Amino acid sequence: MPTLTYRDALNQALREEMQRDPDVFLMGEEVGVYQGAYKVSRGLLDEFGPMRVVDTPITELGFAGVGVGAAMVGLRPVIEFMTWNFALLAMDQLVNSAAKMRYMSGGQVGVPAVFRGPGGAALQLGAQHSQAFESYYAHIPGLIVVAPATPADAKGLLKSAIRDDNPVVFIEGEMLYNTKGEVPEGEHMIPLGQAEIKRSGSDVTVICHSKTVTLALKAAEQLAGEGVEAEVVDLRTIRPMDTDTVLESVVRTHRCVVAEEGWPFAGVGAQVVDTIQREVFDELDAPVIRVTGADVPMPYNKFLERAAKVDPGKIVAAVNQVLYREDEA
Amino acid sequence: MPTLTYRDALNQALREEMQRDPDVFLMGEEVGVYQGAYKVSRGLLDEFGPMRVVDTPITELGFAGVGVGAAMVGLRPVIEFMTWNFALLAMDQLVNSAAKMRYMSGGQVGVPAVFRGPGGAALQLGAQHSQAFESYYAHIPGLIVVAPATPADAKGLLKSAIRDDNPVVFIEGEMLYNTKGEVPEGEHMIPLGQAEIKRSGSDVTVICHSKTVTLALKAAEQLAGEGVEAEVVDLRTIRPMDTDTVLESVVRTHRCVVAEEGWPFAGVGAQVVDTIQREVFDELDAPVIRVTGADVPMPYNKFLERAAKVDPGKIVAAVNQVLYREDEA
Amino acid sequence: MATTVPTPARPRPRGGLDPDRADVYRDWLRQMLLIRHFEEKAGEAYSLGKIGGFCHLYIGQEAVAVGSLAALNRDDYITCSYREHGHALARGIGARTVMAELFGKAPGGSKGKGGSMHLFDASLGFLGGHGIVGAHIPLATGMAFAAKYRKTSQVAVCYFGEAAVNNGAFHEALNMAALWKLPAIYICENNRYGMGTALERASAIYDISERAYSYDMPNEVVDGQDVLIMHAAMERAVERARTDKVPTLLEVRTYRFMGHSMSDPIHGHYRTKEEVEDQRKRDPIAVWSQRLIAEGLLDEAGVKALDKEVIREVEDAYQFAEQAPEPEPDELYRDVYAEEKRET
Amino acid sequence: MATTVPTPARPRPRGGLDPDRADVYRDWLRQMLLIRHFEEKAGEAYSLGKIGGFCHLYIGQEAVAVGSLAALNRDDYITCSYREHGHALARGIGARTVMAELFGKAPGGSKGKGGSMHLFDASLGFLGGHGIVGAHIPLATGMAFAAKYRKTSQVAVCYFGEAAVNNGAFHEALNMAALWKLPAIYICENNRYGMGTALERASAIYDISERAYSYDMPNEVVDGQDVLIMHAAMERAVERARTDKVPTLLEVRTYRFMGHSMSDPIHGHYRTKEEVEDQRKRDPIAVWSQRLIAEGLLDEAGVKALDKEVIREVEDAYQFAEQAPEPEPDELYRDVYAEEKRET
Ligand SMILES: Cc1ncc(C[n+]2csc(CCOP(=O)(O)OP(=O)(O)O)c2C)c(N)n1
Ligand SMILES: Cc1ncc(C[n+]2csc(CCOP(=O)(O)OP(=O)(O)O)c2C)c(N)n1
Ligand SMILES: [Mg+2]
Ligand SMILES: [Mg+2]
Repeated sequence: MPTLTYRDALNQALREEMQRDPDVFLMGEEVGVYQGAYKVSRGLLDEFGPMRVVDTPITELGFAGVGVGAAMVGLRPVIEFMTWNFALLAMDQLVNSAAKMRYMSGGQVGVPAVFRGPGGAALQLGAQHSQAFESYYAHIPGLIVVAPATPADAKGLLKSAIRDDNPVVFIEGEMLYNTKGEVPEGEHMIPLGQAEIKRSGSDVTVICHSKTVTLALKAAEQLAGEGVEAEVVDLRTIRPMDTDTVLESVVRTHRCVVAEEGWPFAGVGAQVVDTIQREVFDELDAPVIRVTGADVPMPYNKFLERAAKVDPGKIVAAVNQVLYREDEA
Repeated sequence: MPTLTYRDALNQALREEMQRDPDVFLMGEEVGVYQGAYKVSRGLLDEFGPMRVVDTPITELGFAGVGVGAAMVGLRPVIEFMTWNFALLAMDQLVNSAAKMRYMSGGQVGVPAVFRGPGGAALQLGAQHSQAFESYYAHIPGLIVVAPATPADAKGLLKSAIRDDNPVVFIEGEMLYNTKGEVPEGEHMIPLGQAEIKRSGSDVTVICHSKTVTLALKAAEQLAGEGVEAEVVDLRTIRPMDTDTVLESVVRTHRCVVAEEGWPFAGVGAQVVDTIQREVFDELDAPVIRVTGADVPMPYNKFLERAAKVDPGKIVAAVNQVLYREDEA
Repeated sequence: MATTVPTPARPRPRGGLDPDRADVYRDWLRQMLLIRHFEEKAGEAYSLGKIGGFCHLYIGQEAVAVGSLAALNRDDYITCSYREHGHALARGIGARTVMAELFGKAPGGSKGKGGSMHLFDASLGFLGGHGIVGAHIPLATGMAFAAKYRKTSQVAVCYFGEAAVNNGAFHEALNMAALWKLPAIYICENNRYGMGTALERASAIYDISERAYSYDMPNEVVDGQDVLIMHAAMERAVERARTDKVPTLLEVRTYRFMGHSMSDPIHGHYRTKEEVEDQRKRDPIAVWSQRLIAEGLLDEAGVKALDKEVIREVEDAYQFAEQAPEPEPDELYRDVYAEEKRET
Repeated sequence: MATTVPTPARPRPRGGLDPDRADVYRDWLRQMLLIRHFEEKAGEAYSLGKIGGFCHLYIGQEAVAVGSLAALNRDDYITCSYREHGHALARGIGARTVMAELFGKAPGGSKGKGGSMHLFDASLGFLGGHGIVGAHIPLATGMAFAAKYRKTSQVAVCYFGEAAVNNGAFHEALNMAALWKLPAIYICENNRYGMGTALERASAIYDISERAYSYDMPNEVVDGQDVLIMHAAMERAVERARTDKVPTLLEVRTYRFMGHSMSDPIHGHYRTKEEVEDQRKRDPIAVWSQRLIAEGLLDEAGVKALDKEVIREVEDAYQFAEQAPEPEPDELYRDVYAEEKRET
């Protein structure tokens, strides 16, 4: 199987879907001539031309709305936000137009659009450019929210997202674009709504998504060295959440840690905790502990930024806590 | 003590603060000539004139930014959103400008502004006009989020919000404007960050805010008739959350229900549950159960809408569940 | 022996009216009357609590929807604000279907889940009914983009009020439409007020149409109280869109005879009784029926007949909506997501 | 016996330069040189990994910040985009403070927590450094509103790029400023590109200044490569704001000599090497130093001396930033909320 970067896996998914379906087009800032701010769309303008790879003015609200409108009449837009930080400007179009159109029209008009771009903090981009908004979109009935952690998942999930008839919020890991992994060629589809156990273990469950999967796997390695077998569950799709996979794992391990890049208050992890304690309360041998980004705007200074971010050490510490191994932490 | 409507209590708080501090002004759509879409600002234009009661074009992003800019140089704007549904258009200004300015400037520039307006569903306003976004703002470090349930709290909390040096998101209950209650005259201040036990009881804790407080109190009445004493905790301020009051109550009752008008996924209640199970896990005799709005866009039809909304019956059912009284439910 | 008695001179038709189109002209009047009576009935039903939520009547602006929509083809796309009952009827959605939606009943266009502000009929390209001011303008730009993308001759028409013109969505959407040469027609129904705010208290310029120069976009100021003038301007805009592939901004001067919504008085803090009465003198229905009579294309009796006809139609719609069933309880959870996937 | 030798004709000063202001003119050159060397050093430090994140250099646009800021008072308000190092220096923030912020060090203007895109100095009315395109334009409108509210003679100045002009925030903010007659000056630094997108691929009109007519706002097109022209235009705008209380939109034609940010090549997919070299012929520093020399207000040696001076200043700033301490770890949780309440 060929090894690709997460970036190229996304590029491949876009290319394949655009080749397959003439209704699929890509629109956003710098996706064409510039080849993509993060080069995810490299080469697509040359292959598909300016009508299907469309550079836009800096108008997140406007071009998100253009995507919704085009989808309402049957096209399959893939709308790129240069980063999800800027998509706050388009929030109204995603929440009030895309998510509600089918319902408000009594099922007559759907919005088969994908809204994609990088989320999460990169390196020293400061407060306005280092945010993770998964929980905002996952809060909304009518939206599907996906956040792949590996190149293979990135390709398989993006292809599924493009073929899905619902508006899909597809959040890529800004720090994952250069990560490499094996990616099946051609028709590689991963159904939306399915979590995956990225590493199995019997002592504790670590639930995560996107970049925190990488961190959780590192933490699991270290813990294995200490004789603790952590099961790493990658949500992959945040909404609808694959609660079966999550709960089955927790029922096996009886202990759980939930990690995410974003802020703690009402984050995705809070919903995971709510679900677990409600559904399998009696199976828990310890409270579920969350690991999140620090509850502050992201600082620019690299040491402060490091301290604000989730890292394997913080996940290990949380695991030790749910295992009551504080001593060793 | 005079009895006022929630609407007039807010009007009184605005008037008193504008009389007290010449830097305080009110800006928004229809706040002046029209006397406020919900008449909260009735009479203020006449008393304070058009420079301090400012009608704006329909530009939520723009006038929210105007408020932030004015606050950056020391004025104390009160920015009214006709409803919080429309504030999605201003999300970027609240999240990226208001909440982060102090931090990004290393403490040099604060944003002492209040953003206020009605939230939650009213009656048959449909999907785009019936939403509760508390969790969105409470997710953001740098913001304070307040949601009063009674006329007295509305006045006391708005006065505190206006005097606070941080950006405050002040969410009024659209269905509460006509509710009446005793309101202390003059200098009646309620500190931000303090929950209040609106009814005490020993069998179960019901945590709620804004309109759900009214519903919880009704539910508590009914339960009392069945011999169940429910303690009703009104968060009042969502962020920072008064976890002490919440936890102390749960430690007394060992059972808890959390109610909110909004959608379930990553709502305010999810954060409350996360906090409770983490901090007082061993005190819980049952999982915490949440009561939320149905996980759908709000339908227009009145019967469907009723079914989608939280009501006392749903809270009673949840209480029965945490008390393992399903039989009786 | 025959005496020649001079026959009274038949009034000479003023320019513009083509006798061969008499049926079309009469149908415009019928549509305007239908909207007028429908809205009056809706207001009545609202007062009786049969219609809930917000209800924004179109009374006074009928000529805009009727005159402009008459210039479109069946496969064109239409998006409106929440003040869209008139557009829905003029586009040909049945009065029963619209009234049932206002009542929130199952046979309503949106199964009673959308309501007054969210009328849809995909089969007629009638794509809402949107409640967030300005938010549907980019949607229309997207539909025009789709027409260009598919190389069809469709046009996308967007109706919005003059207050929406100050919103960022308007600016972003029109710039893209002009930049990309999309077949879009933006119809600003300038009824002088956005709720209680007069145009000049919200916009730095009085002539909305001039906003088009920021996008080098063709534009016109149109008298929205004369259905014939409205129709002619729309035909020019449609021609530009279909043939020259350029968008147009039409500023249509009209007036809202009723309050902003049913919960707003007709005149109050923001406008006087006198102003409203003065404006009512140019009632689009009177303007047009008098014109048709003056041109001899219709007589008083004919007008009365049309009036009767539509009153019956509205009565029928009302009864239908009254008796129509409520949606099934399980509709609450339907239509949130697509039921089955599109074939791939 | 004396012979009269004709002295070589001293070049007659072209209009515009006032010999009495020679010191001011020389200082403008010094400021432009300071910005140029500062930015070159910043680029160097970035390549060495001493500066992180995004770093947007101002090289090529120096005359805009220097010429315009020279027309302001100390109590005026200034907001910028993320490309604001030059404005910060021209406003008088010390090179040490700015460089330390770029390094993320404790003595940086924002304690190292803001970085290159978020420079602030409240004491100079320098209110950021904002990273969301267009978002700071309403902030400036708000500051102008505050000046009017307090009846001061302050003006609020906002710098943004030509790509921001298509954003809804620009439209909403300028309409309000014109509607309310606020003392605001909107300076669009038209450097031809927004990242890799040429002006004409993002805006339906080429002349940004014409957008002002949508708001009936005074406007000018200004040559941003000539500091004297920039300054004169700004003085007119400031006069309008302070005296007539009306806002102005200045479209300043300039050019970005470097890539969009340090991670973007100088020329690439979106512009050619030739174009950049051609534009570099109108380097604002060369234009101004040659002018001063031609006018006899400075000589080559004088220019060299200024150059040396600022190189020393930049070196010193670099050393300072290098040696400056990192912020204390507990700074992570400081400045999220106000520490103590304002007296009431
Ligand atoms: C973004 C947004 N802000 C505020 C509102 C509340 N609102 C509904 S209609 C309206 C006035 C709109 O006036 P105009 O655009 O002129 O249309 P008209 O009602 O006159 O047809 C306002 C402020 C809204 N629906 N959306
Ligand atoms: C709302 C938003 N969208 C996208 C971006 C990413 N971005 C940063 S700078 C830039 C180009 C801006 O160009 P211009 O306004 O001309 O300013 P210049 O960089 O030329 O000074 C873009 C697209 C952003 N920061 N904010
Ligand atoms: Mg209007
Ligand atoms: Mg530029």
